[in-house]
Amino acid sequence: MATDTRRAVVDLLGRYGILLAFLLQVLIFSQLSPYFMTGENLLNVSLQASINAIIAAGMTFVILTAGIDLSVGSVVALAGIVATTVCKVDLPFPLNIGAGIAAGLLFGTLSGLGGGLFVTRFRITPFIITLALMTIWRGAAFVVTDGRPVWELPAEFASLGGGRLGGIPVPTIVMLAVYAVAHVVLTRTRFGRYVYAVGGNIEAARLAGVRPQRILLAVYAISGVLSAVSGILLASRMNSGQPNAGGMYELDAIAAVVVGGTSLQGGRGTLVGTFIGAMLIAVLRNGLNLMNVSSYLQQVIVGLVILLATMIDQAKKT
Amino acid sequence: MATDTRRAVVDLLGRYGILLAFLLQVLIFSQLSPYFMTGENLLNVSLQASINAIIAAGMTFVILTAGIDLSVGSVVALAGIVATTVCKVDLPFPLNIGAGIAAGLLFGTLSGLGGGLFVTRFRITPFIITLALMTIWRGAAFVVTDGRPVWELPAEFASLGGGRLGGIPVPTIVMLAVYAVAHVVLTRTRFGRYVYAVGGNIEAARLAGVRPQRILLAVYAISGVLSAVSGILLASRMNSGQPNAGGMYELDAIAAVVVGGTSLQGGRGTLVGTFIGAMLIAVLRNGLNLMNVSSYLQQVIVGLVILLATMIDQAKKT
Amino acid sequence: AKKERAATKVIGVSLLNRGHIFYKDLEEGLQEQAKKEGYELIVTSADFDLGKQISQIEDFVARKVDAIILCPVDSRGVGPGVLTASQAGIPVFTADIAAENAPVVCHIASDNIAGGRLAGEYMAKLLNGAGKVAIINQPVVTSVLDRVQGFRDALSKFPGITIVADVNGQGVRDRALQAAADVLQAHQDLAGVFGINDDSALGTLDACEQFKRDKPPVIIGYDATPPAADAIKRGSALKADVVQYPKKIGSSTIDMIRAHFAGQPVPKVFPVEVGIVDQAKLSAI
Amino acid sequence: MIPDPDSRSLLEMCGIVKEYPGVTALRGVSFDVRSGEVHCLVGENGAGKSTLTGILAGAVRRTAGDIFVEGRSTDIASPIDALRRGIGMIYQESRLVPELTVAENIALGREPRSAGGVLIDRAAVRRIAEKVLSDLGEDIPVTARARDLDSAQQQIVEIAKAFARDLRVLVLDEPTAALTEREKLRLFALIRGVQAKGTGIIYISHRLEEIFEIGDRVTVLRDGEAVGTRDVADVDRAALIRMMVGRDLDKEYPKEDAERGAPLLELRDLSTRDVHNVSFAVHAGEIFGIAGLIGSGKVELSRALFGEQRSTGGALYIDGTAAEFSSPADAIAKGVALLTEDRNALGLLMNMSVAENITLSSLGAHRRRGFVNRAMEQRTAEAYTALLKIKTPSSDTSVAALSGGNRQKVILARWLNTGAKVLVFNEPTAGVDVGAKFEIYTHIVRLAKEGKAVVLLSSDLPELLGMCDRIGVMCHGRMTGILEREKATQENIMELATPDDTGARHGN
Ligand SMILES: Nc1ncnc2c1ncn2[C@@H]1O[C@H](COP(=O)(O)OP(=O)(O)OP(=O)(O)O)[C@@H](O)[C@H]1O
Ligand SMILES: Nc1ncnc2c1ncn2[C@@H]1O[C@H](COP(=O)(O)OP(=O)(O)OP(=O)(O)O)[C@@H](O)[C@H]1O
Ligand SMILES: [Mg+2]
Ligand SMILES: [Mg+2]
Repeated sequence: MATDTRRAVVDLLGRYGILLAFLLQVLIFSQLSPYFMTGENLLNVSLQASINAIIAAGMTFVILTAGIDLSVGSVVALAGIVATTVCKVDLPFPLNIGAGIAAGLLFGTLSGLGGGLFVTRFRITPFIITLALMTIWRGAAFVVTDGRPVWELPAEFASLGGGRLGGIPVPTIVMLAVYAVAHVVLTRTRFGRYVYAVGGNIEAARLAGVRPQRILLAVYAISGVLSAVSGILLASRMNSGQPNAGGMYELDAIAAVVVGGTSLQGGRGTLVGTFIGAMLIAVLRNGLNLMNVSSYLQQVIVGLVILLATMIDQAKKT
Repeated sequence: MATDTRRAVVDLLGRYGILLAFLLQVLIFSQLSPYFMTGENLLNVSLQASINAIIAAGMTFVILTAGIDLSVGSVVALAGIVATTVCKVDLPFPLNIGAGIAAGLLFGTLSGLGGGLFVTRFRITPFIITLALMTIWRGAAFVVTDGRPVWELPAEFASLGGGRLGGIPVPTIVMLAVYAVAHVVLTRTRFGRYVYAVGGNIEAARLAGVRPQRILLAVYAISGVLSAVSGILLASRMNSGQPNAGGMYELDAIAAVVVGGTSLQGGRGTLVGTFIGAMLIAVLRNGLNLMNVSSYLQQVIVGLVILLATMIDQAKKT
Repeated sequence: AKKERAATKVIGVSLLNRGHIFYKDLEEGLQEQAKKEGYELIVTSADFDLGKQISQIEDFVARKVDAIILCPVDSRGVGPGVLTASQAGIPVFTADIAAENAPVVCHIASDNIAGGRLAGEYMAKLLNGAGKVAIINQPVVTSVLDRVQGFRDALSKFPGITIVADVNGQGVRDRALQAAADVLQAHQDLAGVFGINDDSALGTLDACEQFKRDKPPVIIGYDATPPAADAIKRGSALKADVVQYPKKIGSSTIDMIRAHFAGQPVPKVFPVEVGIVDQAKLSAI
Repeated sequence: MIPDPDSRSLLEMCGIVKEYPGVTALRGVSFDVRSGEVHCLVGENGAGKSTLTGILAGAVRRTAGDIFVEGRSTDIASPIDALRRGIGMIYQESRLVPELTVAENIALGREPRSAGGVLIDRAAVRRIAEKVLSDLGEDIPVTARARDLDSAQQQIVEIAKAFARDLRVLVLDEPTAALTEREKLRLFALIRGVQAKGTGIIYISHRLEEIFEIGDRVTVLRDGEAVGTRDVADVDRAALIRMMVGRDLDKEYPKEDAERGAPLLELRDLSTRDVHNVSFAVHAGEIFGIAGLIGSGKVELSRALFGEQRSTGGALYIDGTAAEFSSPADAIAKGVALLTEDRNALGLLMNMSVAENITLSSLGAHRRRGFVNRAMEQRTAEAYTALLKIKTPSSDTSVAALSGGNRQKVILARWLNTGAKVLVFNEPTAGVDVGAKFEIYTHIVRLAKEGKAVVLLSSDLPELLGMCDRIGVMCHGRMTGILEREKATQENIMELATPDDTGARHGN
């Protein structure tokens, strides 16, 4: 009986470990801070989570193939710069904004495809090619802007990231849409299945008739384009293209993916997990800010919580 | 005949690819800058390289087991703070310095063992536990120093990192000693062989009688203690314990390891490769600084060179 | 909690970063003065990340603080954040770095361009108007860009002085040390170095002392933190430091807020003096 | 080259050459398959069988040679090319995606899609998998993850994966290496089924009796060359062996009686999660066989002997003292060796050389003054490559470059070199050719004569009958009987191994 109960708890933890950790955290913060559970703050949290969550969705695809994408933060910055620069061209609204968005997304896609090409054609470890891209794009962001932000944008640009639809912040809506589509793609289409197959055993997948090259190219492109989406939303929220935006975003995104239960060895994981992982991190930062915890101590606490959440999630595997 | 020559070149590139890339780089810089090939500058480069190279030696052990250690930069900072703080206690020279060094090394070892424990006992992915440690130790470095450097150290402390023996900077000597010992350990001892075995196939290694838990604990401890060595040398060079020292050092160390031909999948790689990788990065930074290349452009170039070096090194596998 | 809130004014602070002594001191000035006034401070750090800073502002708005103090990561980009806050009826004050085109109640700062100019003029004096000079820079921070601009402006009046190197020390001592060591190799006859903050200047000093020169370059730093002041006093190659009064900036900011709460008029800009200190001045204290 | 005018050829390979750095695996092999025939391919380990068929399946790129499908020259550059032309292969080494389910693995690469044509029809995926598995008579749950299956079950899923496709040419590379008689018979039934539909089948096996059961023609490869093709009806076993190894093999099992000593391994009512109340003793000088169907608990029992399954009751005695192993290292230190059944996942270190793989479990003995002595290591490795006739360019060669059977010999060498007194061999001759099998048997007999206790687990009944002094039979995790050598026959082993009607099939 006692072992039965224990087993049930472990089972529950296993299946929903990260969800429980998340709910526990929400509970704690709602007790500790009267501001936490207000509707406005929850929208605020969803808005703050959106940037990292969108990147983490793309990162999930990459990590499922046993890869990694360290370039996301620099792509965020440069996509923002590209989008803001292009939308300043002399075109009537909404063409200018549209052109800016298209250019930003194009950059993200190309960056992803470029990285993917090096992984597939030249067999460069994803870690290294994306590390190189991270450095290169960051340098490029400073070179093209000479270190100064791009600003004096068309007024409408700010409404992308700062606006609301039916009371919900636009980035939150974009995030939900991204997750809905990505989840269906990953769980219900051939492409999604092949992502898992390539990550689980690339040689087995190849022998079964999957083209690993295409799958790998695609996941890096997805990561690139979603980073660009985040970059554009962020630039819009900042009403400027910032060359130093997105620093260390890769770590937050990877943390969300891994805390969400996706294996860095590839082949195993879900977008639902990543979503909860991203939310967990955002809630934590928000809660600590609301409670006026010193930023030094915040770092320590964030580290501990990531660790704890992963340990709870780990319960399922033992 | 032509194919024979081509084959020979490819073969050479394969075996010594990274070495060739390194020599090529040295050649280029010695042409471009008259200061590069001076004895004093070469000592300077070796001194600059030493901090990263020592960390990268430990990182090599970890990566050979298919792990990763993101905490190295924060360990550098905190080990420096611990060492500087302890050596200010009221003890006669050389006891004070000795106590400081011992305390710094002890911290590094404990940090490594702690990380290793989470990897082995709780099966936390190395990426996550060392990411958490990176955040936690960095936060702790600021909390314990209240964000201010530890200074007003005993005069002798500075000679650890700033001193010379027979004209050779002390950190350079320490680096060479670390590589000599680590190379023998890795290639000539049972422990070294087991490191490769665990990284190649942990389950097969275990069934063959290796105790993977011990090996994993040991490699993280090695990484921790070598990061602490770097941290102490760096603190000595700065004559102070800086809470913000060591930022992003993990990326430089991992780059040195991977550029040096070690696989992030584990089981394959050498310390000689890592050494050349670390030198390549140090020479690059030094050369670009000598030539007064703008820091923005430097980032772009460093990214490209890391990529190129890895591609040359990759030639052997095709 | 509600009752407590009615009694105490809560002020949200978003610092540029927390790794530098300058902001430690600024925060100390804020804290000391706030304690006197009985205000509660919520101090966060944006770590040079504008996205993060805007999130922090949003958290403050969600929490309905009574006022916000910003050290903007970017003068222009912070605009939407300031607007959000002031639309929610929360007054925004900026310290150290200004926000452009944004409804800020009052900006309290020392003038970084002027500080850079002071450093340049002092350098010219030390070098007697001739020699090679290097800058240990951190060209991703607005206030640093201003210092360097002021420094270059001042030196442009001295044709005998050339700026031969401008490298990135990332504003931290370990990276500055490495960058400076390289510059010293490239320019054996380097006469002067401007470190954009004290970590940069002290890192340069470390490099000079480890690669001993008969005639090391003179170094000028910025901020006059205790370790830098100490190095100046003991007659090292670090000769002078631009001194800001970050604590003063902090306490003045609280003063302006108190005045604003009390319904008194406050100026758009409240300047805090800067100066330059050398061995003579420091020994005099 | 011009294709053979024989119009019955479904597929024809002409002058196939494959060069690996330092090794020529194939030196101009020609080979053909006719519609509806089973063409067997035999040869010693490393003869080039897997390489030849791998080229056909697009898994390996050839160096030279031509392939004709129905008389038309065809370039097969990738597995997709091959599959598009209806050529599929069951690989010698497991090729499943560990994280995907059985059904997902079976459907991989050709997932049926529902109406819209975008989403995978998950119900159809399950249906297909269930159908082909029931044709095979297996009740592996289709929702189980591949990594949770044992290697025999994985082999079955591999087979199911191939039969779920509509193929014109099907290659089976040692499909029965881990299968027992029963599964083999079901497999043969399936083969006959597709054969009747006109599929051409290439069948590779080291179990020569199978050639005579299922084959129509047989081609012998030796050192990368085809030494001849015969109608199976025209050759006998001895002739086939002569063609393969170039000499006669007088007998198959070099069994000799050894002096029986004290019990070195004893189980008294040992129970674990998967094994229940097993008792037996193996004495010094004895070879004790263990038979059982897939899922009978055979593999789990071998794990329990190595401390890999926590005991829940009873006791294990090694050399008279009760033993509770904390880890494989501990078991090895106490004189027990375990050869695992899955050489790739659980045995070899693919990143290491032949020599390093051999000495891994006995490194302690290869040290001088605390350091690993490479010369000593080299000597050990060379001794074993000679002893077991391991075909490798050198002992520094990476094991990843070795053929399946030669990999098996490397791992065997590792355990022979530990000096263990109790040796548990799980399918020691899986994928090993007849000549080398004889060598391995000779060593097993030698071990017994040296006073060691040998436990031999095998799915190959003739091997057990030929080599063992006694045979314990497992069924549903219990040992249902122990047969003395004289009493052991294929029939009474099968009877003990097959659950009777009252025994629940799913019992555990
Ligand atoms: N172990 C591996 N690590 C990384 N990438 C691999 C690995 N194995 C295969 N790949 C990638 O998968 C590719 C092989 O896949 P495949 O040839 O089926 O793709 P394809 O779509 O047919 O490509 P092609 O354009 O050549 O026809 C390799 O070129 C490589 O990029
Ligand atoms: N990747 C590789 N690199 C180098 N040599 C290889 C490689 N794969 C196979 N070989 C060599 O090619 C030869 C033929 O190997 P192959 O696997 O075709 O043999 P096989 O007849 O299937 O043997 P087995 O019966 O043991 O499976 C062997 O000498 C083997 O060592
Ligand atoms: Mg084979
Ligand atoms: Mg292809």
